[in-house]
Amino acid sequence: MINKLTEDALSAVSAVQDGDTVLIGGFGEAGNPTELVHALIEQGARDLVVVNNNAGNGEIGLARLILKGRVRKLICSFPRSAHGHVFDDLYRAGRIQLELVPQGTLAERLRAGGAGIPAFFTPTAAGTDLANGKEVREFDGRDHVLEHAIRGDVALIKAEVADRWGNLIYRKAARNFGPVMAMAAKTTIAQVRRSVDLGAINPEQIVTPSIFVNRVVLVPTPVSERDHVLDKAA
Amino acid sequence: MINKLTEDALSAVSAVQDGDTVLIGGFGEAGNPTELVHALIEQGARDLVVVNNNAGNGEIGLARLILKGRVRKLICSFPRSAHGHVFDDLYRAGRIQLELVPQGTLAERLRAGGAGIPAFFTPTAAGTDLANGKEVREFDGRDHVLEHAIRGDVALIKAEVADRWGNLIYRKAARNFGPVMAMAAKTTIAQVRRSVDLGAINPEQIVTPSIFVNRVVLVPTPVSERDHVLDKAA
Amino acid sequence: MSWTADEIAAIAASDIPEGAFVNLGIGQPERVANFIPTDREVVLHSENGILGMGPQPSAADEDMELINAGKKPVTLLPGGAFFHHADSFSMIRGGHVDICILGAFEVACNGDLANWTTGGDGVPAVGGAMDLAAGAKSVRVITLHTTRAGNPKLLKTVRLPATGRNIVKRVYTDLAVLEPTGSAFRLLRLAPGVSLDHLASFTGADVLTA
Amino acid sequence: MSWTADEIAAIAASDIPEGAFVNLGIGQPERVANFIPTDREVVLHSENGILGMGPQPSAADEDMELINAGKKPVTLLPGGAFFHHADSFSMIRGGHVDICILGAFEVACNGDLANWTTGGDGVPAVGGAMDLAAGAKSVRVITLHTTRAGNPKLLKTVRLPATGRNIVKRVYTDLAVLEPTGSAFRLLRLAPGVSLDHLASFTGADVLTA
Repeated sequence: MINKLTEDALSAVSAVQDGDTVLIGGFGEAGNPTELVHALIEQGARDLVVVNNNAGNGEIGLARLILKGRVRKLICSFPRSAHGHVFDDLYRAGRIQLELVPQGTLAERLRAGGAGIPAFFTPTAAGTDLANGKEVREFDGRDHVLEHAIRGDVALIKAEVADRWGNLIYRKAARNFGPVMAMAAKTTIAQVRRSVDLGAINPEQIVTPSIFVNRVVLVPTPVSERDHVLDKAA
Repeated sequence: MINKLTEDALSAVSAVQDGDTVLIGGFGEAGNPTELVHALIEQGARDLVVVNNNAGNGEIGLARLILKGRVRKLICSFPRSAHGHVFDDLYRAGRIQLELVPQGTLAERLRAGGAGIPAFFTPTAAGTDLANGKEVREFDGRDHVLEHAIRGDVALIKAEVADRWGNLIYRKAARNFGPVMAMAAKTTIAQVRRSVDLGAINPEQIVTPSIFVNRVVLVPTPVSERDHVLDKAA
Repeated sequence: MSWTADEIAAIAASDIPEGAFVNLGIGQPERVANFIPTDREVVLHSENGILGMGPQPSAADEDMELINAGKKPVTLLPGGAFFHHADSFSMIRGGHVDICILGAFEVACNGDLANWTTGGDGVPAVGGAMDLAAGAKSVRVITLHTTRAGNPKLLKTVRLPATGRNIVKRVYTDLAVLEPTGSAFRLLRLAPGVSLDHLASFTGADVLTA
Repeated sequence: MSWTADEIAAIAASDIPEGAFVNLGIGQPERVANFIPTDREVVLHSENGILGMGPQPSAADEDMELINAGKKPVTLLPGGAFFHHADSFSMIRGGHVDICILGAFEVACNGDLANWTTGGDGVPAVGGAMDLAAGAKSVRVITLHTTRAGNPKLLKTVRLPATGRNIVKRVYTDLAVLEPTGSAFRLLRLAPGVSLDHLASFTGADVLTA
């Protein structure tokens, strides 16, 4: 019987290797798999390349992973936040690399990675510094930049509900990068608030089908980043 | 007030021009917008380029459009069916052009058209006759073919339920090409079995958001192609 | 002597037609949402996967899984939808968003926009700005006419790294509404009490009045 | 003297591990679905947007909006999902489908497959065959060992237009189970009552027995 459900986050991330590329879901704090990232910190892998839209908040989740010196390089679109000193400090000290990618190009490169498309042309960033060194070609009289797929060794994402096959649905704007990261990784691990019986999710409504998910970790009451960060600030 | 709903299929397709590229949804008979295609026949546009996975069944819908001599060129993956003599006859007589495209490449070219991606590399068809004349490039030691986006002037698709903004949900495997064709056309017209009040479709469950839909035509009891074709054959 | 932030937002809002799909950038452009004429239905898009975004909720209804591009809590209107990031940017890059209204560090009369980095030693961040610049059918800018130091932000050519080239269709400032023409800015509307001379002296490119 | 169609299907099915995501081609490969060992959960993918495809329904329950790649009515198992065509072929092209089992006109010992056109003057049709050939992690073939005319279908090189190059991992025929090695076919299993000489004489490339 297929059963991808577990309550053991540490075992779920046990296979992450030093040097792996880890895709971490979330936009702001919506969709951040904070408990899985904390398990990864405990697990100990280092020299990681991390893909995330941002660079973490406070000293929790991704920010904590960075603070612990585990991240060699961050691929992201917006490494600034109201509560984001950790990445800033390391970046200014030259102790972490940054590959800055326009947000839509980041999403599309991940989707391409999951869809078996090694490279594609996009109008985004043509004529800007973020196209420096990249192949440019004209289509319909307009410059386009060749961008390459991103694939992860592991994806850590957060969804709302799963069944034992690993079908996922999300909640509101916490969906964001989850579905494309689930596609783009060799091993996808999702944390969810609850699990339901097989067949209980409407098959018309499944957002990430089971084929893209390897393990599901139940985290019924995930930490609120905002509350955590505001508590620290208080 | 935004209101894309109408019961008048003929008015909905009134702007189609001679020479237009028309994307027509469906796989087999699931998702075929038969009533919209019949309205297009009545409307009279000719010299059309049609994109569909197949080439029509019997003498209904797309098959009838082809039979009436309105289609200059068909872009499709599988122009054969158990009841598909119309295209066969014209093709053998040299009276219709065919661009044969692998099914996944067809779907991806349409999605690219809708997503602002003018071209992408794919491993599909590398080393085969369907890559003849196309740019080939190696990624990760493997040949890939450069494929170009398809955009339509008009898309005719079939969905199950719509609201007045044009949000769509589909039914089972009738979803198929509807969502990518809706993205890829300048004007997207959907026929649906029923309409509901704005807000009645669960926002987590909307498959084609309103931004991709221009007009919605209510067809509560669409014809069954199978019944129609079997009736004719009987 | 010039328009207030609310007045600029109201003018920009009045240019948005019924049924338009609109993306509002972080900061000053967000204010436009408050001034959409009540007799028009406009659908707001948020890059993080929302169509049909509604106004801020009361503090009690805040939900950190229903936030806008600026990570602030918002609401969803009836008819709204959620979708993932690749779909969201397909809407932007694919030319489905009718209008986006962005902030600016600099705008040039050839339509170039600079709004993603001041080029200093800070941490660079681009977010969705370049995708919106490349993909929205009509890119519009809301900005103060000058920097805090009083220097023009409307220029012949941008000096900061560009976000996009030849893309700005209209600029709303506290002094005027203008249109980049290629070699100059064409004046569409002047704030009350602002003279043409004043406008010209604080604009870093020629201003045409016809 | 050789395996029946059901016996071949059962052998191919026995090679599918628990939890695999499997796409079955039109025709003979469809039969594999009937022989998945009952103690294994296998998830069937259909290119037209279905995961978790179940068996044929009774005539009364047929639904022409729930059909397989061959356009025949099927059912959906609990845990199944519907999705659109681009997502469906992302699963295929992106390497997420563990196994696909296809029919063949010709298979070469270098792993080339020809199954989309006989190259005559008929209407060509490719469907999803090239995507599956390029994308599935393990491409397997079920075919009769020879054509109706008695000519070998397992060859040194394919003579018909190829569907994919160097992709076939295993071939199930009525005579044997074989593995393309590059320069020959390696015999994995021989049907009862079939001699090695018989197999070799109806195979258009060398057959290795170790």
